[in-house]
Amino acid sequence: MIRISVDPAPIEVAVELAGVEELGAGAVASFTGLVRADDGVTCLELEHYPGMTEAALCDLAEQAMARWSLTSAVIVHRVGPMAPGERVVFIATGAAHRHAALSACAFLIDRVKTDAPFWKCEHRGAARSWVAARDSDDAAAARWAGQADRPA
Amino acid sequence: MIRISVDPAPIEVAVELAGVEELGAGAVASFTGLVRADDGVTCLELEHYPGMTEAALCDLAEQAMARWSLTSAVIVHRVGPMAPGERVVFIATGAAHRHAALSACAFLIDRVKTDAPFWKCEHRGAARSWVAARDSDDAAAARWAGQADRPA
Amino acid sequence: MRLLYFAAVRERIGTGEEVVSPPPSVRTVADLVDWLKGHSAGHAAAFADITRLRAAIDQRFAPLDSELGDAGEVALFPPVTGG
Amino acid sequence: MRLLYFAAVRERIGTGEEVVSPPPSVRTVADLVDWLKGHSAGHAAAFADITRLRAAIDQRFAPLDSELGDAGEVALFPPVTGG
Repeated sequence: MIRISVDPAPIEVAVELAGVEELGAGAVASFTGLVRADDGVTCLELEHYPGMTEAALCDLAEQAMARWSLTSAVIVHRVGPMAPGERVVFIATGAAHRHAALSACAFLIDRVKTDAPFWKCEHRGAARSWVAARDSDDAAAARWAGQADRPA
Repeated sequence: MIRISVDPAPIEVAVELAGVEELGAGAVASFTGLVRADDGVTCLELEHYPGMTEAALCDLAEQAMARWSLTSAVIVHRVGPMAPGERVVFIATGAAHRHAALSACAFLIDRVKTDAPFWKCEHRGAARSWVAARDSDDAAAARWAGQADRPA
Repeated sequence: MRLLYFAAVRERIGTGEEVVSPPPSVRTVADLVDWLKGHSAGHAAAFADITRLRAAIDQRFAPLDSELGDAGEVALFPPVTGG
Repeated sequence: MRLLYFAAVRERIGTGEEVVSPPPSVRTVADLVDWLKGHSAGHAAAFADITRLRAAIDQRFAPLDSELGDAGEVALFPPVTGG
């Protein structure tokens, strides 16, 4: 099962996890990215490229399903404005065994950061600034270029 | 925040995740182990060593907190009888960054399998059999013996 | 050809979308960007630093030296920062 | 000395707990196991394959060649299988 959602509504992790658990996998891994509350950001705004975003996320989920023989891959990304502490992105993977689920989850969040057309704009009171891409994200995504089930 | 729970009651993942999210971490990783529904098991029974179990899990959580600078580490392990599809174990980790949360989560589930006194007994109808320990679990736990933040 | 702009590129140009008909000499994405720079001060500002520019042709990421071919939709934007 | 047994070891012996006073010649966990084998057919069966036996002294995992010292609680059990 692949589920992709790009939506301005808050992310419901319990509902998403239940969907993955229902498929009878023995192992479920998840990752939640939240708006950090510790650096003065009052609002985080997520812009995206409608159509291309969903296709890019679906392609990543398909890669993960095949590489780790997953029972399910879920990628939910919020867009629009959100407050500190709110969920920006949620990934869940189901597999028969724990290392497949955990590796696939790490792969998906690393690659969502570099392979899907989203842009973050931070508001600090009245000031707005676009977040700069980080070289460390490119390096993290590149770790997955090999065929092994986990990066070196 | 460290939270350890060893309890016969069903595991409530939404409540556990909310507790980790509340601490203002930017990244939350989780792992859920479920009773597999695909191999004829009608009931899984978990025995443990009261007192030593909680101490062993607390020690693992403390190691993870220090090694990956976590904001929180949660280990919830169910004991007693449970049905296929039910949750056996739940791990959640919170950190400022995703790789810390994901690596710590993988560390904890690998080490819970080898470093905490639990024993699984599978029921298949009227037949009962104790689950044998696996060499692959020892190997997975040993990967974390180094000081790097992720295994080779 | 339909052009889409996102994030800081969109804000500098002042619109998220426009339709253009570049001359035949515009063969690659880089050629297109160079040609667009002459359209307005906003375009010039948005495309001043080409090392900070990324592109997609028909909704697939494409290097700036990619041929446009018969592309129907070209998007120009800063490096992505989702997740 | 309080002894605790878990899982298949507990089932073969028929109890999860007993109190024993081993002689001074019993210095290590392995000595203790050897001495316990003579207590009943259940003990002998539970400890027949020492390679499948693990131990904890005062609630900490301990190799079978560990000295008992002044241990108050010794647990004997199969390799763990939680998680």
